[in-house]
Amino acid sequence: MAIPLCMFLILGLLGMKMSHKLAGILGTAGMGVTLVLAYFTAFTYFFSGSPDFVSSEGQRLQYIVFNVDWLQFYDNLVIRLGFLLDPISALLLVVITTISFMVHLYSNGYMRDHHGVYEHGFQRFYAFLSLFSFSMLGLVVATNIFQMYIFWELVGASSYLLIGFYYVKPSAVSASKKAFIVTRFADLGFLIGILILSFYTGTFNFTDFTSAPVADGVYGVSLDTAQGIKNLIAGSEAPIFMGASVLTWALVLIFMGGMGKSAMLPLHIWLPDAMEGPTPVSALIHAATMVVAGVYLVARLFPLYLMEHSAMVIITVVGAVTAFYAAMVACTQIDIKRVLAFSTISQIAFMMVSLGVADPNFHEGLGYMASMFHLFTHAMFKALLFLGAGALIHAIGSNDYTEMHGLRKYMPITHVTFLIGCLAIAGIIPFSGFFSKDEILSACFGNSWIAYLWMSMVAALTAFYMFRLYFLIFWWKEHPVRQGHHTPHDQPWTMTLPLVILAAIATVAGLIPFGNFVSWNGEPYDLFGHFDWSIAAVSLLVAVVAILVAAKMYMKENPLPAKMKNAMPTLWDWCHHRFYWDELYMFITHKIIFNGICRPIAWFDRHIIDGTMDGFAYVTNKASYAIRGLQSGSIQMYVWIYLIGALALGAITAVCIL
Amino acid sequence: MDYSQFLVMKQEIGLLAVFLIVFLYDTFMPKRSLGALGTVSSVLFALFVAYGFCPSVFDSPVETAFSGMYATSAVIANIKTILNIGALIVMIQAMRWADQDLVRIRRGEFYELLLTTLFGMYLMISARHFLLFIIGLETASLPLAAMVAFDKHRYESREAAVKYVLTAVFSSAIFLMGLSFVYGLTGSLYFGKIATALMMGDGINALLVVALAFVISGIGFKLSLVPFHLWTADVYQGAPTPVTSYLSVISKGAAAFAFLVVLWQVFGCVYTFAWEWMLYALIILTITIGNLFAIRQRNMKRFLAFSSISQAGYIMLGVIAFNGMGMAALMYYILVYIFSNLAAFGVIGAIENNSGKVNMEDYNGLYKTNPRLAFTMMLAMFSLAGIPPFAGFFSKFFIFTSAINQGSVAIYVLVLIALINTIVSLYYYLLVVKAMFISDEESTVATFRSACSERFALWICVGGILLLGVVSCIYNHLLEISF
Amino acid sequence: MESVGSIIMYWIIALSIVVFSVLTVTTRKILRSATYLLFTLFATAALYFKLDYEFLGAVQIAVYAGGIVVLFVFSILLTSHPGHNSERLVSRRRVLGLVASVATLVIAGYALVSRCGMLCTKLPQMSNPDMKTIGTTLMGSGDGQYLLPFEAVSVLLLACIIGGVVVARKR
Amino acid sequence: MFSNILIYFVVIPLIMLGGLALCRNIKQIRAVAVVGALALTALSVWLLLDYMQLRAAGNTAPMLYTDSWSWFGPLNINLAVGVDGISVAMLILSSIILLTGSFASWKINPLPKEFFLWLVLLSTGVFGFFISIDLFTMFMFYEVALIPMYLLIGVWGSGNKNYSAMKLTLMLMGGSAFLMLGLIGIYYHSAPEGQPLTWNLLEIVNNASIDKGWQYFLFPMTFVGFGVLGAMFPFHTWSPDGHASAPTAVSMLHAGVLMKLGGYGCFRVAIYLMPEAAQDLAWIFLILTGISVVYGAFSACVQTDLKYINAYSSVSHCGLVLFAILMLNTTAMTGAIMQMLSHGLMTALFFALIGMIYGRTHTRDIRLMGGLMKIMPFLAVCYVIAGMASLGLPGLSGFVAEMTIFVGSFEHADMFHRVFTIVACCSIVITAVYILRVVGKLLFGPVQDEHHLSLTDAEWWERTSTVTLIISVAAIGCFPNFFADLIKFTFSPSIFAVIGMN
Amino acid sequence: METTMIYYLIPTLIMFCCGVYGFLTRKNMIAMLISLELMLNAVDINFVVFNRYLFPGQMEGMFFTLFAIAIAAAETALAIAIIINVFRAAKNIDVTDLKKMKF
Repeated sequence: MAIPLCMFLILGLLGMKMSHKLAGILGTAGMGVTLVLAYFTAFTYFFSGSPDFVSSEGQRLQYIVFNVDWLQFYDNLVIRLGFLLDPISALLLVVITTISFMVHLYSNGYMRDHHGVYEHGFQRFYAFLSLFSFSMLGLVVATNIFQMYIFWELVGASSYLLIGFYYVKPSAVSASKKAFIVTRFADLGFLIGILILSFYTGTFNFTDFTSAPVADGVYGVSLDTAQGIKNLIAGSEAPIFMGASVLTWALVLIFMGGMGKSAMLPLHIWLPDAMEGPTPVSALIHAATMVVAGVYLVARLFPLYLMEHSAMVIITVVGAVTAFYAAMVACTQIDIKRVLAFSTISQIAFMMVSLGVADPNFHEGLGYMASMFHLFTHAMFKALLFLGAGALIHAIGSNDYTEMHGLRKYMPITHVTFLIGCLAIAGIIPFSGFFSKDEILSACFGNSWIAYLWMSMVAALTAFYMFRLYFLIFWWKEHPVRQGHHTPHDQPWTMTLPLVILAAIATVAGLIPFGNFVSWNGEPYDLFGHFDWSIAAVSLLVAVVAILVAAKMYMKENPLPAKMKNAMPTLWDWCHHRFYWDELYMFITHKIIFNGICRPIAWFDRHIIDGTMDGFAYVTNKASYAIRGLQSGSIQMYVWIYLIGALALGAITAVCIL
Repeated sequence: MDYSQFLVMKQEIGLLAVFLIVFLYDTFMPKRSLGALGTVSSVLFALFVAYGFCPSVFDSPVETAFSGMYATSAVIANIKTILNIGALIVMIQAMRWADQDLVRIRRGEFYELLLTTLFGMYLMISARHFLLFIIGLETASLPLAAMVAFDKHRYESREAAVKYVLTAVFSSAIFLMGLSFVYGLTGSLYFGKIATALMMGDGINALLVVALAFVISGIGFKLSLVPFHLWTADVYQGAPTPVTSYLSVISKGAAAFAFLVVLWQVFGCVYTFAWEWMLYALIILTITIGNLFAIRQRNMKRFLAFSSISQAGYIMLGVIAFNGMGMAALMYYILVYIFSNLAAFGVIGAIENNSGKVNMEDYNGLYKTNPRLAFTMMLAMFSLAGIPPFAGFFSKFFIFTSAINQGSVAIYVLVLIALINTIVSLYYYLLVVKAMFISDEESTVATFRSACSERFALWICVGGILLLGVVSCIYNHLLEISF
Repeated sequence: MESVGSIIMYWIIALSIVVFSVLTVTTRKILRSATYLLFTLFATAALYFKLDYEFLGAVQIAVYAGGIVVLFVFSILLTSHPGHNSERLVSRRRVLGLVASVATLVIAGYALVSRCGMLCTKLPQMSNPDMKTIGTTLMGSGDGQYLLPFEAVSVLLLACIIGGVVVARKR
Repeated sequence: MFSNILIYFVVIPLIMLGGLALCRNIKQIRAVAVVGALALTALSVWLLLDYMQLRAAGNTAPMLYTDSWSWFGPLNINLAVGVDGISVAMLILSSIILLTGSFASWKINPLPKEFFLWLVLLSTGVFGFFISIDLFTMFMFYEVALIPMYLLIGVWGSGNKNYSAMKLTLMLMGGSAFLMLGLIGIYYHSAPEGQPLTWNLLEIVNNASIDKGWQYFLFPMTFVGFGVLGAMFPFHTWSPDGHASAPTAVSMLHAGVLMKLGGYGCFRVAIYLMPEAAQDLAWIFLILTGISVVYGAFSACVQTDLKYINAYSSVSHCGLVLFAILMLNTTAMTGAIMQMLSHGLMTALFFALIGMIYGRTHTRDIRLMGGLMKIMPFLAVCYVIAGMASLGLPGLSGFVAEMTIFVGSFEHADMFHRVFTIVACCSIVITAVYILRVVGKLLFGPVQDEHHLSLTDAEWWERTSTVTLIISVAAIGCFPNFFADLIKFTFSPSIFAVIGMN
Repeated sequence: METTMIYYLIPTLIMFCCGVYGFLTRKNMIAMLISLELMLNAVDINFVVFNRYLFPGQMEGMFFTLFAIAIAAAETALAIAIIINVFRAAKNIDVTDLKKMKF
């Protein structure tokens, strides 16, 4: 983990002096080493069977590799920087390093133009990438919630820097700003949540949080290290604030942080705009890693959430609404990256829903496992899709698929890998998405049939819009070769290799017996034993139907889409404009916050507060002017005042005293 | 008859001796040797100042003469020495002015009058009998009228003299009226006897209050306390600059100390009944109105007049403190004030003598043409405003400390008002600094080299401003000898 | 019980003091004003005589009436042009003057009246101070003797002479 | 007297003053300034190490290196010195900022000699203030530090400098008027009846003889007195104007160090000496400071002048300092001191950068600039770092300080404190808004003014200045526990035992 | 009828007030000085009366008056000198002309 940091420092400080190539190689090599280390770590964790990692009953334990005091608030309230290994962090380590390495590799090609000339700020780009990888790794291995917050912020900042990589472009600048501020706002909730939680528990440590509810014994599992935290959190004397227990407040606020990072409604608006960044960045940050941090956060604190049913409901509802909303919007976008962005939102919402509906009493917490599984598969295929999109964009020079069409012949590798990605996300057997999504649907089914129907519908929409995208890019009509525009072709190996690798993973990842590795309480979980074929079949059917519909509409150039559009103009309009969320936010920030609060305050400050201070000076001056008549220049007036003064002095004193 | 009693009055006699020598020198020496008159008198006076540091004077024991009509002690000797130092600086500063063609013929009289008024102040300070006090007061103020009228060719000087003499006489009439009431109440004019009689008597009554008001107004006139101050600005503006500086520091300092003696020794027993509240009112009025007027002034001398009015208000805080600390703080304040104000007047005088300019606009950009003068002026302004590490800060701090030592809640309020007023005063002092340092306009005062005497006097003042505060032994000494 | 003569004497003195004082400040001719002042001063001297301070009365006549009034008359003659010696008073100024003087009268009068016990003192017996006593008092240094003020006032007079000369001489 | 290390913090500037007075040309002036500042920095670092060593050796006196020399004996005024962790931290901060400020004003014009004279006089006051434990000398140095501002802004400033300089001076002096009354009042209640009075902080604390009624009177006096310098709402208005008009180094010193005098004084005098009143009256000032935190941030959002933005941001951040101090518990107070350090450094960095940018573009209006990242990458990167520090990015100092404050503030379980803590927390979002707004407009985006394209990047002295500051900011951000421990000792056992809290 | 002290003090006070009135209203400076003399004279009488009635055994009041007369003479002389000085320059001794310096 230190390696990316070093890389960041080296590249950041010395980058200017370095050649572009060296910077690229250094960055990639550094990431490669990290990748190997991460794999080694994960492998060791899962397979070594050491008693540190696995209890005698086969339960996977949380293992703290090291933990140094970083900042001490109180005797027991300490921010430590440490390294926590448990199933999900090991999983995330693998995911992050894999994707990150792919992206590093890919960027070597992407960040050049067609003549192999490096883009301006190439070293900077690698520096930021390394910084991001460092922060993300720090986030996932965090031993305590505050460490997580620290890296959470760092992730946000590096995301800001990367989105704003093309800083000359105003749209990129504003997108980066938006991303940062929106997530910052969410982090405020996170922070307050942390404050509440830590105040009542007296600790930041995850291990303390997670072991507490378990110790309660409600769920039939008990750990020896029962702690008094439980009482503090939810005991009979648990403080109530505005009708909800403090724990609910804390968890909801923390979830708010997750909402921001994972772009849940209504804090999702930054993600589509964030596509202004270079495409590899979108792949790394805004598809695979950072945006799932919110899911990861909830998963981390899952035992706590379990204790608060209302918080779980909130998560489910938010996730479900977001999933549907994003899917709807994705159907109408014309920018391929935006489509992918909304699809990301939708998929993450899937994970959230999955966590929300997870119930240890149903299939032993299937939802949790499903969520993590989906996280893993989604990271792979979404990165694949993004990188593929990047290849397209690099080839065409535009984000807009109306300028693409019919590329299948020109870019075969891209075509195939993209197709695999689409199949995976649509949930077609045997691609990875099928398995993970199916788990989620199962979990929903276990919760309530409404959730199940709802999510199935979203799944159908997913398949539809992905294939809409796919057909529009690669089919629809022949590629119009315009004057002065060279023919698009596949990209150099640095770019295609990651595509191929990721495609391979996306194809087979679904077959991994995931439940063995990750489950909510660490005990191995037999995934296939719980596999519900009826649900799988239904979802498969739904997906296939959706794909067929998409094929019907977009395979060949035809007027059907336009008809559809005209049939439901309002809906289309709303979807196309993302339900006017951006406008709403613009209204709130500009009209209300800026014009409604900031300006009046600034005015108030200048005119009222400062005016008061100036007013003192003014009054003094005026008074000075007003009394100048005393000094009239006439001796007799002087003497008169003198005499009256003396008499008044005597008279008033006499009256007062006597 | 025991004429040996005169020997107690060492300083008065010394001063008269200097006066006589100067007088005789002026009258009988041939005309061509009169050019050295300023130097001669300054040197003589300097010797006399030095005499003030002889142990017999410096640590003078408490002594009275003429059956208690006259008293001296270490405190009194020291305050006289303080005044002497100020007078010496004024004399040195005045040399250049006195050598001007239009004044030269009268310069002997200038020094003589200066010395006699100083003698009058001595009497005021040492007097323990109201007759002697009155004579001292008149000796200290009447010849000053003649000094104010010294620049006969200037209209302002004449107007100032008339204003001064008429108000002075009027105020002494009021003062005497008050005294007659006091006499009627107590049957004596000795300070000690009056105090005893007041203590024995049936306490406070209307007649005493009115008498007290008249007495305070009489001395307040010299101190230019509001509302008895109205002559001050016009007279300061009109008078020749050395006379103004003399009026503003020495005369004021002596009056302040005499005021303290009168109030404490004569009316001490009616402190809380009568004059404490009168002084509250006077101090607030003085500081506030002085400051308010000072804000608008463009003429430097007039400006300093109002500034000195508000300074008088601060000095009065030492009186109201009514304890040994107050006395020490008052003396120390006077000492510091002498140096600061004389530095300011020295600069004004130097510039006036060279270019005839006394308006604040003329000081614009002075730092570019005359950096040293500007720097000195700045020090003076900072010291007057009470900015550390200059002496003015210490004097202000100590006088506030001594006042608060009195302990009542009212005194906190009073000090707070005074402190808020220091901000106003800081404003106008900074205006001068701003004109000299910040203003972008071209200076209208050309670069010049001031006369030796002026520079010498300014160096003394600067030294005083820088050292008086930091060197703690001076204040410690004053506090030690105060009662 | 005083003699009738003395009472009549008192009333004459008191009335002339009041009348002439008022006339002094109200007459429009400045020379007349000086003359009324002279009468007032004479009346004052008479009052001193009546109170058995003959020496003081003599000094009053000699110094005040003889010296100061003459000084006034000279300076009036020096500074006023014939026919220009009357002045018209502005009414506002008159009001201010009246207010001030009445205020003084009221406040000082009230202050005095508040001590009515003191005010109703009858004239006690006193032997006229003879010249020898006055001389020793003036020149003595003991309690209640005035050598020091005497010397001091000489300095004052000297200073005033110097000042007067400086101011008044032509150059 | 000269055996005490602390006295050299005043002696060295005085020697510098003398040296500067003798200087004849700009090179000598720079040499004197830099050598002096370096000496001070070295001294403060040495002091830090020595201090840590003494503490590690188990020295638990509340103040170390204490010494006292009689000055105005009859008034019990001494020249008493002593430091604890806070003072040491502040001394380091001051010396670093003086050093970088000297570099930043490398090319000051006109009258370089006078400029450095005043600057050094100002820092004399600052150092003197931090080493003093005698109320009188403390107050004296405090005022010494204030008055050079007037000339520094007036002569070398820009814009509406006359007005700003006057306003700044008068308002600060207004504060010190209240302060003086408060201090004298404390003096007269510093010892029980019959014992000699004292100005010495430690003795006053030991005597603990200021009764509650007087505390209610004196606490607001001193707190407001210092609070004015700490830019407490509604007495903050000198800050935007003053900073906007001040020259670079002065803004740096003023925002970086001088405003810290306020916070330090609030703690050291108002709260330390009058804990009971502090506890009872804190709510009033909590409201005020809570307002200033949010209010400053909101105001900063719509400013267009770079310096105004920073000035309002300082209002917000310094408000947080006072806010935390008033929370009256170890963690929050530690956070407050760290925030002082952090704000001092990053604000100095900001002002240095703004000065450098202004020196090139001759405008501070963000609407007229843009794309500076392309033109002067070094400065722009530094600016981004400063901005990140300001909005509380982990790894830089701002985060550590703010988090400590928030965690500490949250210790109060009642509604009132909670609400205000959350309000204060909101400021981090608003801070992000205005910082990113500036960064976006100023550094990113297309170049607004063609003339700017010909501008150059930083010179070596400017680089020295900024890099030093950045390293310091990062040092605090990365190793906060070191500083927290340094500071915390002051708060931990002794004080709270004495003042009966926690 | 007994001429008690008040019989002397009242005319004296009236005299004093007349002096005040004159001083405040007259334009001629010499007239103002004359009014001042009235005031001083009134004070003198006060002293004498107090001395005579209340403290017949001593002579402080009387001597005070004696010296006050001397002082009054000196004051008058000096004031007249200054007035004459003004007259020389302005050919006029109207006090209302002397208000150039103000505010």
